[in-house]
Amino acid sequence: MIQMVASRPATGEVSSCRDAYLSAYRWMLLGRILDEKFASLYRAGKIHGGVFIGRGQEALSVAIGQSLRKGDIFAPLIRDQAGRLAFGESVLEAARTYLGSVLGPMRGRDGNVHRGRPKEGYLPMISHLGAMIPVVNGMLLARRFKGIAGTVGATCLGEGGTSTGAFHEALNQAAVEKLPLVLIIANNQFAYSTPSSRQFACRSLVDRAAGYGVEGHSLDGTDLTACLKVVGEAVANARDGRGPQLVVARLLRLCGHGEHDDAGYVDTKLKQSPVGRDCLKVAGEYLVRQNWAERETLVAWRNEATQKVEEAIAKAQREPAPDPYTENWCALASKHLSEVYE
Amino acid sequence: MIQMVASRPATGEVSSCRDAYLSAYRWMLLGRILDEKFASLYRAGKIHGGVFIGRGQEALSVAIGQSLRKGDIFAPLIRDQAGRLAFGESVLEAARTYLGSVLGPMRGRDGNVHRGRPKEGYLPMISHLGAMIPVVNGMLLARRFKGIAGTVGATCLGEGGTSTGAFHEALNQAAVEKLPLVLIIANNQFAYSTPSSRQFACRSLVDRAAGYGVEGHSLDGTDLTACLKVVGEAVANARDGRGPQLVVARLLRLCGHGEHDDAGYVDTKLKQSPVGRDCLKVAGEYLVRQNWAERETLVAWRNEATQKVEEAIAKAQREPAPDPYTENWCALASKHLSEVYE
Amino acid sequence: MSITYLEAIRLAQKRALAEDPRVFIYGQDVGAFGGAFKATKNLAQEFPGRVIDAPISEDAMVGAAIGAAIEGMRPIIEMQFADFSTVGFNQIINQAAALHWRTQVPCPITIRLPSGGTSGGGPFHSQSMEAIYAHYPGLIVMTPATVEDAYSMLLEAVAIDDPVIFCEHKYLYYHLKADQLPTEAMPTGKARIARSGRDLTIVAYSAMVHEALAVAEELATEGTEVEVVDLRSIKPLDTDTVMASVARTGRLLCVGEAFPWGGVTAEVIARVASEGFGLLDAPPQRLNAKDTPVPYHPNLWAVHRPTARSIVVAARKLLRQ
Amino acid sequence: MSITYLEAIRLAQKRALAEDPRVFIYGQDVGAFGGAFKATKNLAQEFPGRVIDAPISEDAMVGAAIGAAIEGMRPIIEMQFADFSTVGFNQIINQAAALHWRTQVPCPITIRLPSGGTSGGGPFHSQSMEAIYAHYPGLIVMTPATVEDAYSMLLEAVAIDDPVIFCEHKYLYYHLKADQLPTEAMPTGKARIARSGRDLTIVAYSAMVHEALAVAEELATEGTEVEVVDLRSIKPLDTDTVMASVARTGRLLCVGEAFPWGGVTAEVIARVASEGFGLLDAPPQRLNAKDTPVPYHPNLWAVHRPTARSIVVAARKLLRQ
Ligand SMILES: Cc1ncc(C[n+]2csc(CCOP(=O)(O)OP(=O)(O)O)c2C)c(N)n1
Ligand SMILES: Cc1ncc(C[n+]2csc(CCOP(=O)(O)OP(=O)(O)O)c2C)c(N)n1
Ligand SMILES: [Mg+2]
Ligand SMILES: [Mg+2]
Repeated sequence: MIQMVASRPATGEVSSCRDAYLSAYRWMLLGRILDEKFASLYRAGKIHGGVFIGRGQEALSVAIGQSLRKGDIFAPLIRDQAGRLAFGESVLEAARTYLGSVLGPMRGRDGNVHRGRPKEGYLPMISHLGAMIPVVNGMLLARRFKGIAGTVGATCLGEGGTSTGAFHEALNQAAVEKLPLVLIIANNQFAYSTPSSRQFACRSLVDRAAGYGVEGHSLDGTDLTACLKVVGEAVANARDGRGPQLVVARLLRLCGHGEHDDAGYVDTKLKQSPVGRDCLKVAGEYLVRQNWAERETLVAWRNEATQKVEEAIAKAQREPAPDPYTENWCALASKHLSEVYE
Repeated sequence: MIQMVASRPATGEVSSCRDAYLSAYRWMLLGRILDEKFASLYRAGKIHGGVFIGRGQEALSVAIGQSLRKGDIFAPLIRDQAGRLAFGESVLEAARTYLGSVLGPMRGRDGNVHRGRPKEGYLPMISHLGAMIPVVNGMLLARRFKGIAGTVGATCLGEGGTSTGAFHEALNQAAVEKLPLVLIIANNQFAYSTPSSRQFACRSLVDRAAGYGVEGHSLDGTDLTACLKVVGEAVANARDGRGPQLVVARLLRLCGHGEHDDAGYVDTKLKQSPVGRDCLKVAGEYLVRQNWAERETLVAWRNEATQKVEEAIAKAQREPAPDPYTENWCALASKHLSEVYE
Repeated sequence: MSITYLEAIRLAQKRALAEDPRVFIYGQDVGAFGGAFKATKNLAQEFPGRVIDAPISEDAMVGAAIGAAIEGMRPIIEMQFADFSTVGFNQIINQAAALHWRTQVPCPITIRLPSGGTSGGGPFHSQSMEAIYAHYPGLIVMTPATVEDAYSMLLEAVAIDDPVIFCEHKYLYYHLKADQLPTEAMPTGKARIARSGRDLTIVAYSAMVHEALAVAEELATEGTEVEVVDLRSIKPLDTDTVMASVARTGRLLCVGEAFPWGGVTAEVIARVASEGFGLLDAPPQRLNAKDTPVPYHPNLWAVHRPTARSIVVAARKLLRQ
Repeated sequence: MSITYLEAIRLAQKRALAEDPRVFIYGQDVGAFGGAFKATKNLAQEFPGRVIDAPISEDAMVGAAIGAAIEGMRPIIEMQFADFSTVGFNQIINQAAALHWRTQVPCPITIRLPSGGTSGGGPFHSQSMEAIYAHYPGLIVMTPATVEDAYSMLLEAVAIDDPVIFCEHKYLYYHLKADQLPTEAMPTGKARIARSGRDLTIVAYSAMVHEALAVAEELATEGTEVEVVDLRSIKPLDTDTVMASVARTGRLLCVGEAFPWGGVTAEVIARVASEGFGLLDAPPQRLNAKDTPVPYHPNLWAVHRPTARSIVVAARKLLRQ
């Protein structure tokens, strides 16, 4: 993956910037279209449980996935479809989990955004906000024990999640251990219906960095260029041994909390303000303005992505659901220690 | 109680300063002697469970107790004997709890530092660090509901306790609700045996204030003048509606974690550095230097305090221990809902 | 008029707010939004300043409720899901539950736990935590199974001077309807005979009461009369009513939706076995969820928890013994 | 040579560190200081970098252990007291316990809980939390009662591919001594007949085993032979050994130090009542701590928890039935 480390300008910088941007845009687009598909399946009653999408947060999310390398660790959250794809998740894997295919990584035992492959550094979130951060810390600690250097762990949280004790304990833990943790906060102005003013009282969450003794970064999350640059820098810093990096992005959730929520509580003024810009549109326009892509190309990419999504969904839908009678109903890895209840 | 608000100089300032200082010194002295008595009873095997004392932290602790008024809330921690006394706890009450007298406020059900009278705004700590802070918040919230203005809630924590999720959630909660909370951190360099370097990575814990959007204060906890001034200001700010105040004091625990611990892990250099000064000695010398008291007076006060302590201990020792057979063994306030197990 | 279980919870809170100025509600999104399940819909508007959005800080939420209770308030805490109460666990079991015993100051807080499984809920939005809380001294644990109980027990929870864990079942929120609100209620701690019978006692609570009733219905067509006991509260647990029922039927099947190790069903059977051994004509049996996290997929979920289908099998087996 | 229960725990950790490079220890004050109880004394010096002081962050401690386990390590977490594990509760039951079931990736972490009451310990340094953890799918819960088991079961805990809650009893730390370390051990999940008898089975675990043995001793002088079953682990719980014992004696008394609602004693009785009803000549009985927080004062504490004195009363009563 291409990294954009501002402090290390290279001769090929412009083209590498362009390449990174183009690649990021296409992941964003794919993420958006996949999310939209899940939302429409939800409305059609074809999804079990809720659907949570990342509309408006794709630029930030993709910047994370794209700044990470193979061997790095990624613990995404509910709005990270784009970042998951950029990190290496296939559309089919996402589709399988949302549609409850037994061939998905969670085999129907867990679903929707709760998916991952821990052994590949891709963690499946539990619901409790903040709870993934110390797990990433532990993986990074393990690598230190094993003498593996140069890998980074990135994880995401909403501004609401910063109010959890878990967030605090884990960020402090990473700081004390000087772990290569990149913690990305998407301040999308709301936690479900709760506005940021009821969530914290500091000017910006980036003001927390000093209190942990970690580097802080803040950025406009609607601007892909800024996302790639700042997240890329944070990842590079962590990789360079500069300890945990706290990245705080300003943006707006351009959807409901979940697809069941019409987000009627979001003020129109806020939607029309700069924070309410759609990062995908902004990025597309930038591409055209920079002459990095034609409008028609964008349309072609969209069609391509749509087709990819439709194929994966169709495939996952044909796949078998889990069968409770062949399910082993055993929570333990040590099967012989499992108890049988009749 | 006298408050020392630097920003509001008064004509009687010097004498009020002196009065405050003298009063504070005597509480410190009483706290120190009481603590020493508990320690010696512990060594003699006369105490059930552990003994935790505040040696070296009396100046900070007393400043809290003395800055509070009747009607305020105080949730002290293990090293706050001096502050408890200044807030209004009697020596007898402390003695009764440590000696397991059934006449103490906890009646033998809980003991040592776990004592208080919640209805009088004096909270009995549970052991879990950080857990008292949101309780103070809730009391302050209740007062807002009831239209009671002008009261303040103060609570204490060690630097180790700042690593708990409870600390974070509660300080953030207070900030969001703009509660008149004064949170005093005694950074005494160690949490049990763990040095601060393994506890946090920021330069000073006061750097956390900005991250919560609260006012921060830092001070030399070995200097009673600074303690009275800074804690007094923080309390006054909170009372004035300026929201939560975070106070961070530098000092050294001049004892073991508990009386079972010889604190062999504390570096001699640290003990000899300014942070290792004994606040009681410093204050006594200041008193003499200022001509606010004669050396003989200090000795007389000490003797007076010793006598007071001995009397209370003797009395508490003569009092009955709890009787398990008259104990009602009912955890509920609603006795009729209590279950009987045979 | 038709009132759902969820609406009953909303109306009970509304009445509590209206009648008692000491009551307030604190929880994530409970304010203008009306809560994730709309259990506080319109209440913030009707009672300005008394229905308060909390940050995502369950520990601090419960801690603040305790403090407010010390000062004489009667807070209701809404957990967004029961599962998130793990984060407030310490305050609940160590601060709230122990307060009265330690200090003689009561701690009248109500913690609402939207509990139990729903289709597609998955491991972290489906848990039944009643047994965890019942284990700790100092807590009352309510598990209403009907619209009427949801209403009257929540009012009672707010009135009680102790911390009450109010386990409301999400599966019942919309499914269950009643024609009107109750005007009187059974006292806390009394179980209810949900259906009389003389052949077999099924003890259940919360959503499982309805599965048990369906089983009774089915077995009635075969001439077997099942008595269904709805525990209503699991702490205190009404051993007398259970024993009286077992005295009539001689057979006990206890059903719970929680995990199988320990829990309500073990407690009920232990009580009956030790205090009413002679009443039993056959070994007492129990049925719980499987010993795995609650699965996401409906196919798995339907088999993970007890349902009329699996209960009837257990009942038939027990009737043959 | 005389080895205490505490020293056995230290030596097991020492051996685990020596034999398996994947093992490390993480907890408050476990490093140079050697832990609040000295269970890790000298280990930081002997295994540099592998015995690490943690900040006062139980949630993050457990979370980090889980992450390290995912990467193939075998962390041992020391809670300073079992009571503080409430703060790590969410990570334990929702992250560690569910990991393997959700992802098929094992989570081999060991969480040491210095458990149970000691004189003067009070409500927050005395708790027995085994039942809370045993309720959750995906955890193994060990409760060693002897020096030998403290040693061999801790080694086993580290070797097991699942999260193990290791409830070591503080009261046994210094009281209990053995001449040497065991060279072989019973497998996890097997209960032990701590003393044979034919008149009454007392099922116990952890510190209560020794109270039960004292009772057996006392009753033996009167010609009554008590069989004492030491459960060793409460999840898995060795129902077979318990049932076989009850088959011999016909009488069951189950003793635990935890709170009375639910818990190990209820689970044991529920199992025996439902699977071994016909073996019982008298109603199975149980004895637990009282239903209040654990009291500080020794006078209260001595009555709050079961002791040989109260167990013998219950045993006599049961023998008369
Ligand atoms: C500890 C915890 N409490 C409550 C919840 C329920 N919950 C799920 S998402 C959410 C809002 C999250 O807001 P934020 O962190 O800002 O992320 P966003 O949804 O805006 O991306 C809440 C309260 C939870 N998941 N975890
Ligand atoms: C949540 C929690 N974890 C662990 C402990 C055990 N413990 C008691 S005091 C202490 C050290 C406290 O250090 P600090 O907060 O700096 O206060 P100090 O003792 O230095 O005054 C620890 C770890 C506890 N009380 N609470
Ligand atoms: Mg948000
Ligand atoms: Mg300290």
